[in-house]
Amino acid sequence: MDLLIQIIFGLLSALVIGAAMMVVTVRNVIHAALWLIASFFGVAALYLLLEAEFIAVVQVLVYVGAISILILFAIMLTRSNEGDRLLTKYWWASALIALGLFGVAFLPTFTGTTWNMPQPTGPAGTPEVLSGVEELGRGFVSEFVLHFEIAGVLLTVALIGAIVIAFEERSRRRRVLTLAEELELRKRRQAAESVD
Amino acid sequence: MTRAIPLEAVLVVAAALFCIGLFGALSRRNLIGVLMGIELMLNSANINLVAFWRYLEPRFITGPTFAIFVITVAAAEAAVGLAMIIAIYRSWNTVNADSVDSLKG
Amino acid sequence: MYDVINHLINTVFGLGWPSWAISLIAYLLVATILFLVAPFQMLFLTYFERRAIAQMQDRIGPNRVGPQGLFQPVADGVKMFTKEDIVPDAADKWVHLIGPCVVVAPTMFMFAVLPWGPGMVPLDMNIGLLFFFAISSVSAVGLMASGWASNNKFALLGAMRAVAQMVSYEIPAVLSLLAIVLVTGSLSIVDLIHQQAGLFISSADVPGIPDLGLGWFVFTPVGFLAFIAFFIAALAEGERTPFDIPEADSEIVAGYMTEYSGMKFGLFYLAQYVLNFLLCAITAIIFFGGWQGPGVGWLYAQAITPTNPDGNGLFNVLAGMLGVFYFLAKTYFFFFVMVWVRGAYARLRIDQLMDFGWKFLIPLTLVNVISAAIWVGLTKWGAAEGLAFVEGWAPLMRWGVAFVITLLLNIAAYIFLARVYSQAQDERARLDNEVLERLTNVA
Amino acid sequence: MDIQRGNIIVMDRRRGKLRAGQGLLQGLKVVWDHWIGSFRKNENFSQIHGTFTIEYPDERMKLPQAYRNMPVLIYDDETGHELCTACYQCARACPPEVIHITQAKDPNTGKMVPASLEFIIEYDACMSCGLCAEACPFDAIKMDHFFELATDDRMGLLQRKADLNRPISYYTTIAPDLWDEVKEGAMKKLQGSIKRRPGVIGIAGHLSDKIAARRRELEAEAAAAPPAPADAAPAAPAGKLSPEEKAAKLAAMRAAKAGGAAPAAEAPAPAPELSPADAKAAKLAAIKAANAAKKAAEASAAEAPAAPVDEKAAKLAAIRAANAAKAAAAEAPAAPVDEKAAKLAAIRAANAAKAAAAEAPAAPVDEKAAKLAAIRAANAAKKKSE
Repeated sequence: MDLLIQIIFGLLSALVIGAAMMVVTVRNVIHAALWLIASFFGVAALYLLLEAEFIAVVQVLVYVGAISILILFAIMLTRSNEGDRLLTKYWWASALIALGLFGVAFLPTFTGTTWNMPQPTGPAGTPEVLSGVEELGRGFVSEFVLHFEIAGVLLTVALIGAIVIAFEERSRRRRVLTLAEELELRKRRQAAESVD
Repeated sequence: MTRAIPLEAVLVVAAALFCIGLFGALSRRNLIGVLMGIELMLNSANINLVAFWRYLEPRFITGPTFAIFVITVAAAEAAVGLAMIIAIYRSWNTVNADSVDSLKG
Repeated sequence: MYDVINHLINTVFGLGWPSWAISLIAYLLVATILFLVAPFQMLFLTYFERRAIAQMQDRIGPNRVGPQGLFQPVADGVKMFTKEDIVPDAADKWVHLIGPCVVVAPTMFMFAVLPWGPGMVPLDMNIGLLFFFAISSVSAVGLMASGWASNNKFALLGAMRAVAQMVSYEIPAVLSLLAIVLVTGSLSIVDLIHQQAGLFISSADVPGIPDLGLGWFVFTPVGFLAFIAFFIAALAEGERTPFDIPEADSEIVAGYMTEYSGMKFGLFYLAQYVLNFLLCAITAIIFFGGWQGPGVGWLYAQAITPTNPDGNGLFNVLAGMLGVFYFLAKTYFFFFVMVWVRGAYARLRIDQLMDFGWKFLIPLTLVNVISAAIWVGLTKWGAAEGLAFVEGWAPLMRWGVAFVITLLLNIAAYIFLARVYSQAQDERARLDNEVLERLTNVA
Repeated sequence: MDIQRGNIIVMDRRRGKLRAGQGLLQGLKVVWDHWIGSFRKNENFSQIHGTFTIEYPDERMKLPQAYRNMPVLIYDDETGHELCTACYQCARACPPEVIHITQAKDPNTGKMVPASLEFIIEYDACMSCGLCAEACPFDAIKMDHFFELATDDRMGLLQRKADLNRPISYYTTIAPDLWDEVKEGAMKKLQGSIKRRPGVIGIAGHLSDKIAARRRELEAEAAAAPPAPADAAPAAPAGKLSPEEKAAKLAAMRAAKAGGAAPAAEAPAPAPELSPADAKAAKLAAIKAANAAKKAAEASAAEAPAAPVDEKAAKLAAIRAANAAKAAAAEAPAAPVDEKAAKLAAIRAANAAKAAAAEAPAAPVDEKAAKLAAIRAANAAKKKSE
């Protein structure tokens, strides 16, 4: 059974890492967005493997269902010319930084630091008590009620902010006038010019 | 699950994802590419949260709670970020990170 | 399913496979059954729709291919298979191929949590309902990808409209279900159905009620309003008639499906009808008690006799069959309502559609969540949760008070919102004229 | 043909305060009633409810009489003569000019005969406008109701006279009212054109050889039969029947015919050896038989449009017998007043026939002229008697 789980974990991490690499390297932005969605799915599957069902489903709902569509919409609204080079001038510098960071993170984990794993208390067979959705809900309205409210406020602020930034004024946008209105407009302008 | 896969493996995957996200955010020319990089970094943070919760403290729900908070923040950030990108596009007519360099307008 | 196969392999053949292998086989078997059931449902539904809509328009509908036209969907399917699959050369091939797959795959996933009968649920997740709606939002990505990949302005616009519609109508759908989840207290679909036993009053509220399997949520004011909001949102989600902007022939050729032909077009068609079936099924399950019905509970009770607590086979099978019959009857009735609506209503403009969704449906469902909270407070809470005055009442009394209060609240909300919404329409028209006048300074 | 209007469902749009919701339910109710009402057949299309689909190949719609699809030529059932006299009016009137006619010629004299030798309509170009039918002075070309014209080759749509001919009985079935309006004029003109058509020219293609054979048979019998006893007139030249002989022979035929009530299909068995003594009774029977035959001819035309050919020849012979009998009756002494007028006309006709016979002694032609004269006389008599 462990072998099966390891194989699945290997596949999933390969999917996640591979998709992430493609997101960064592929030229066409739309393809990058689709690879991003693939990596989100991989992460959601990883959560399922870590038996955090609720987080996995929320991940699918929020990331794949909403954020990726938002990104696709944004890409389509800002069709820039494809010609620009994929990476900025100093891309190798950022590559160095990233590798360095990975090394820093990678080394201590493998020098054998011991984590205070809780020894399985009950007899071998008993499933550990996992805090599922119910505890989560209860936690939101008891210990974390402040954080919950702040998150709510944050979301509304973000909502309103996004609309204000991206929304043009109504009146400035030139309405498509019907023919009658056009004629009317032209007549008025001539009247105005002839007067002054 | 905890027996089969050591915690370190999951952390390594999360770290790798984070670094790739960082590289993407720093080096991609298209603004939306930068945003995608940021999303990847947030995702890797989430993996860490859930991994630590699953391996170390499965009984307390602090891990998943914060994971959900991170998801909400990421959603809000993506919304505002894209709104800004569209606003920039509408005024400068480009999404090229390099050319958006003046603070005027 | 797991124990059936386990019994088959370990005891009958005595192979002694590990449990994970058996559960793997069990899930594979169930998955294949579902993958067969979905297309057959689609075939039947297309035939059912064409005959029903024809009958409503005083004509007969397909009756030439096979007895009474029963093989017409098969003929359509064969046509879909044999049609040449054209990919526009300027489109990027891969995304063009992935588009339909990403649209169809989630609809198949959604079958995983759908209970067909008592005990017949492929995967009883304790967050079944949330999983159902999370997966359904994924198909929007597929729409967007296929709209973009066909490299055709109309397809792109159609895709944007379709995705905007699906995303914006997911909110009222999820909110209306939130009200029901509040009342039942659990996200799992199977628990949802178990709570709908009883006679017009769910036995969860008043334990003494004789269990005729009619304690549906739709008989409570909260449930009824949620049902109306959910069904309208389902119509929008499944792109049915008042909201079928994406494939409206008059406006944007065939929406995101313009550049598709042959099997890929068939996939879109399959996804649409399977999604419609699932939405009707979910409506039937949540508001009309899925496989609950007079007789199912009774048959189950017969099965569980003191001698064998888990019930002998025959009664279980009978209860199961009756349950599946009820479930399918309700689902097909709702699909008939969808066809009926298609026969009755005209198509909404994209801005009217968005207006209706955001300005009428979402406020309505939010109010419904409040009334659901009141319902839970009155029927389930006691002194511990701070509602001391409710403590002494009998369950029926509490149910009655809750019923009246929520009914008044819902009706008031509906009337207020309907008036505000209709005023908004006139207001909007007046605003347009005013802007126009200012522009042409005619006034 | 009036179309009754069904009851229109009046939707009262209450402009009540709460508009949202009621309108939607009202819409659903309307469709529900309609759906329920649609489960029975909708006979006349002015009703609102009921399924009106007509599953075409099995059920067919009744086409209105004035429905026109492709022009066809008409020929008279009784005489087999086509009404068309090749006057080219239709060819001139046809917008796409798809009608091509060649006029028939009298083989002996080379003169033009009022009949068409070949009549071609290109059905693939014809637009069924009906201008030819309107233009035709002889009502020879009429618009048909036949629309299943699919063929696998183009030439299939080039219709020659053989494909175009339809009997009058067929046309009266598809458009009875239209034919009644034009019948008298058409038949009168037909008689006129028949007179000016020698031999078998102008007879519908498939009938011409039969009628010619029939005529030859008749002459052969008349020649082979022993000269009629006692008051038989001196032996007429070969093939030329004296009126008495003719009368006797034909009377015999009528008697045999009168024996068979309906227009029996078997050929009339000529019994020339009937004794002259009861010639008078035979003559009366002949008149009654002739009328019966004519009425039967019209009736049978209605029922069985394409009557078998020999039965048609029998009718021809019956008519000729009637005319001859009338001529013979002219000599009989006692007759009612209109009878006397008919006899006078018959006598004049007989003299004209004899005069015509005297001028042109040439063999078969004058005998035909005599017959024509006899027919003309009979018509004149009939007109007077009505």
